Amino acid sequence: MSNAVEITPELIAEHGLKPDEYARILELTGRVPTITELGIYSAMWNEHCSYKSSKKWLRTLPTKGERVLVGPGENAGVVDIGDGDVVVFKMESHNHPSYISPVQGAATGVGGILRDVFTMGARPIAALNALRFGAPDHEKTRHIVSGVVEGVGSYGNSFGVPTVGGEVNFDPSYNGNCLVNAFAAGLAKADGIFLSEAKGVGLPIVYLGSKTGRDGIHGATMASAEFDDDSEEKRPTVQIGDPFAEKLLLEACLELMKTGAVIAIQDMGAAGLTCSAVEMGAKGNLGVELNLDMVPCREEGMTAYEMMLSESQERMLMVLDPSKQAEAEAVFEKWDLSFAVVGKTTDDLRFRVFRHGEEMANLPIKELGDEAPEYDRPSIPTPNRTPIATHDVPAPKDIGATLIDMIGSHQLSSRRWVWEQYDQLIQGNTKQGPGGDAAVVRVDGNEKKGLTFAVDVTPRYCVADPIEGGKQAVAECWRNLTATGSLPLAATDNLNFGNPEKPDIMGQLVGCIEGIGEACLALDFPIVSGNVSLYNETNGEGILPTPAIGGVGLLEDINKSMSISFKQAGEAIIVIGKTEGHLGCSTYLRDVLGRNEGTPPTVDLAAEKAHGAFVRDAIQAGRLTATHDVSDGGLLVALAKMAIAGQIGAHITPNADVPLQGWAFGEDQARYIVTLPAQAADAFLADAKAAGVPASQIGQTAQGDLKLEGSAPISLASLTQAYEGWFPTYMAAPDINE
Amino acid sequence: MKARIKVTLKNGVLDPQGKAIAHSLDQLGMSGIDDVRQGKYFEVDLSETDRTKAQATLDEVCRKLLANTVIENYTIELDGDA
Amino acid sequence: MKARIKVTLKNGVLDPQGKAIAHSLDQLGMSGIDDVRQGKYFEVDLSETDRTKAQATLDEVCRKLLANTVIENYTIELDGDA
Amino acid sequence: MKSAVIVFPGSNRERDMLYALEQITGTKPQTVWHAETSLPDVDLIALPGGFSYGDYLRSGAIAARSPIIAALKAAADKGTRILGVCNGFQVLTETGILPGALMRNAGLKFVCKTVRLEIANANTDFTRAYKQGEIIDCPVSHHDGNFFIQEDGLTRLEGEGQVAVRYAEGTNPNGSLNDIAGITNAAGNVLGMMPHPENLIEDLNGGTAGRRLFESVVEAIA
Ligand SMILES: Nc1ncnc2c1ncn2[C@@H]1O[C@H](COP(=O)(O)OP(=O)(O)O)[C@@H](O)[C@H]1O
Ligand SMILES: [Mg+2]
Repeated sequence: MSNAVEITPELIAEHGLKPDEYARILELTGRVPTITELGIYSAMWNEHCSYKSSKKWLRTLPTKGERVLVGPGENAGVVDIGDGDVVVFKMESHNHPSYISPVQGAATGVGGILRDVFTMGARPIAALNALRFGAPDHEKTRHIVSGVVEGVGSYGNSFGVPTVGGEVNFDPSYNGNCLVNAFAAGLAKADGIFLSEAKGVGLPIVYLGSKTGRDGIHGATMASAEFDDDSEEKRPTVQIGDPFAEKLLLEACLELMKTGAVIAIQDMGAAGLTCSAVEMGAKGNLGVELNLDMVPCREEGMTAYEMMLSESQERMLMVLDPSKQAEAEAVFEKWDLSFAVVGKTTDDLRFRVFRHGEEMANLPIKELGDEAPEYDRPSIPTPNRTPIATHDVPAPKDIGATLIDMIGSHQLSSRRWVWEQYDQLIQGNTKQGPGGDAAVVRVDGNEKKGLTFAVDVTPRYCVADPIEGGKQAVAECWRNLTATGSLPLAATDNLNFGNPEKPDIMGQLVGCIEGIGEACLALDFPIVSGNVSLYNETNGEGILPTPAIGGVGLLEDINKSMSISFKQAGEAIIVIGKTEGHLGCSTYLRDVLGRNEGTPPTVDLAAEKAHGAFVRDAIQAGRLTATHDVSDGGLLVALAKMAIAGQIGAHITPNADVPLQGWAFGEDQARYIVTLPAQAADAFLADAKAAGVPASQIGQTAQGDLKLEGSAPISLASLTQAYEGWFPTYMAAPDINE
Repeated sequence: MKARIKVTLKNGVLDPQGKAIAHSLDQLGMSGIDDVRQGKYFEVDLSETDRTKAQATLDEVCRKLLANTVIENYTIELDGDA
Repeated sequence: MKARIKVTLKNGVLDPQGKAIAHSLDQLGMSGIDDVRQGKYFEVDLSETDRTKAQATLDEVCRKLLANTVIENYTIELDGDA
Repeated sequence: MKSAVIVFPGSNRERDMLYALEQITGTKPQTVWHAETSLPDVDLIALPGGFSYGDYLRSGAIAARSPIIAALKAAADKGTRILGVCNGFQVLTETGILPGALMRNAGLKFVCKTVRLEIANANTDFTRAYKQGEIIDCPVSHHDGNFFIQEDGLTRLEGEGQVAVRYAEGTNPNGSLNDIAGITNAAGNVLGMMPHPENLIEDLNGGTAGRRLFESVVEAIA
């Protein structure tokens, strides 16, 4: 394909460019763009790279804090954890590719986020994954679950990072559009952070990693006959991950960074070479000139267009100090990676691309990159719903049977089937992997210090009330980190929504961001990185708004971290926070009674903060033996999970002031269940009172079953069987491709 | 009846395994090998004796279980085929 | 020159993949398939043009790397073979 | 005790192994890159877990053709203690230093969990700090741990006491023949095992039973 292709309106549309955007292109270019240029614009100005629909709102998020060294805008956020160490983390989606090809889509999603982290100079130490699938009985769901989990596992396991937590949810709104949000965190030295901003004119731009093929080049453009006279076979647009190559790339990059040769570095993610080169130049206020003849290619006859848009994985671009080039080459060779000098920085603020001596593109770099278009899309706030009173929701006939049904359901059952396919232990620092409120990982090389990680969001709340839902996502994540005893430091977000061109969807986005911002501010939990994924729709139906929040906490003494399991019989069980029995939008209402109604619980951020601080202090003072936050399913579900985890039962007296269904399954926020030695209970309750934190003892742990005063005992064995049983039973059927 | 099925990656799809193998052969000093692509191979025993029916069954098996048709092609060879 | 290599498990060697496929077929109610054995398939490009030499090279490639001869057999087919 | 850890491209538990060896022996192990052709004079050579060469072709197969392997074979013949864990075990079978093969897990899935391990032979240089028949909890984390060997080989392994560790009843995670989790060579100086003792050495790991495997070697060479 030569550069002489005629630019037609169809072609422009196929590149996802709107007429007004094309008008702007004509103005910026000063002429009709070449096909290569059109491809470059489409890549840079699409939602994924430019954040054109969300930028305005993202700017409202709190991103600063005492410990924040690098906030949003780089490959990942950087947060100070003391002793000269920093934690580097981010979350990113790979939704669409994972639906098309679950194994490869999920794998390359994990590969991409790991690359974001080590591009900054950090060694990845933990991975998490937030997964949303369609209804379990939808014909494609099982195949997608099976493939996504395999993909997530295969990449992280081979690369050598422990996968220590995540979420799995099912909802029909994801039937045609699963969500795969991958989180990764790494460890670096505060003085060893690398950024993407190019510095210095005339310096070599070096390509490192796997060779470039025709992977992932836009489906729409590839299908177009003008571009593809090779008619034998429609080329798949799926990228294949090569975790082995990525592991080599990691080691090579970290070794190279130590030599002092790296001036700027940027991984090639979405829109590969285009995006990485433009970002490096634009951020550094420099021009970039690329000679594509030097790019290591896997396939023959690749055109400039294809090379600029290829999404081949496991590749990096860097600006190197020319005086250290020989040293750098020795590292590349040791790790057997392809490398080449493919261009240089210039002072003309132009992005120029050459192929076979011909100039294929010559564009203004700032307008492509950090000055890309931005929209203020119309939005309609989500209408208020009618609240539901607790006593208007029927009580279960048999509370024990209902609990067993709930805990054995697709929503609340154990995800062991998933995480047993993930290496949770590698690197030897995992104190608590999946199965608790947050993962607990020791800071490598440090005797006591630990980091905690969690990802959370409750989409059914977000759809009912985006602002409260946004707040709740942050609060739950913060609470999960707190429940292990850690101090939440900062967060990353992954905003998954439908089509932003629809005002109601835009209203969800705006509302959720508002709630997230408010909660982050109130809880001192700044957003330091993130990712937006829009147009998650099938047949015109958007997914539930799903703004996933990933959080990181710090434990000064990892030996004091808490887990959720009951530790021994005879201990006091205390609930922190008020139980009012809020059942609107609850799991009980939706999944047991089949009613998708009501308003979500309100999030009282001051109460969250106070209750969290009280629990954290108690943990750090060594007063508690177990802690668990109360979320989906309410108090009784949380108690059951603590009992199952410890294989110890309890005697509980429900609070008679609240209808039983509300007491058991209400989802009031800002609550924790804690256990402690019985003789310490009174002093603890007195301290809570003094601190203005609602706390009440609801019973004690006991050998045997889970007993609620006034109901038949609920068998611990049955609970365990139901809880562990759902996933393996569901996945036992064969995995069919189509 | 016996059948042999080959599943191969489509053109242009990255083959990390083939790449690693070719590289290893190079390191072992076995020159003259320019490229290796790895696929899967299946030997199937069928009780079906009707060739047309056997072919249809195998086709379904390939699409459902043996090949990921987004990235792979497959070919079926029944006993007696060339 | 091009060559195709098949690597198959020896008789009596356990084949977890084949077994799992057969089990899935059973669950899917796809009757008529009695047994599945999974092997590997390679497509190799050689710069060698002499068939005898190519055969010898490939034989070495198989013995040294592509097949674990403790548990696997291999067959080589050069372009132009039946 | 002096030790060395061989690192292949794609090894990923070498840092775990280096850490465990240093913690337990008090001496920093040497790291040996796969492209080298000689091994230092040490008491124990460890092959770590991971995905050497991405586990492409067959787990351990490409690593087993590395330049360092000739020296490894010579060390094995000479009686140097060699420990291969997980991918290290796979490399040892691929080199022929240990018999058998590690096939895909029977469930076809990667499996990471704690299993119960029975010390099937407490008379080896790697297990002497355990009691015969003792059962410990130990993590596994692998995709290809399904040990297979032809019948005569199996008879020999069992007859000669070469099965060092076994998955305790009901916990075989991968379909291994006779629940085999780890075997030694006939001379007893080489152990290959799928479970990860190097991830079971301090309280943070939820147990310390893995230490004794390394302590056994320290004792054996003393
Ligand atoms: N995809 C996954 N990968 C790893 N761990 C997971 C995954 N999904 C769930 N988990 C783990 O299972 C446990 C229960 O998850 P969840 O019910 O969402 O916890 P919570 O309600 O406390 O946030 C958590 O420890 C979580 O980290
Ligand atoms: Mg959660």
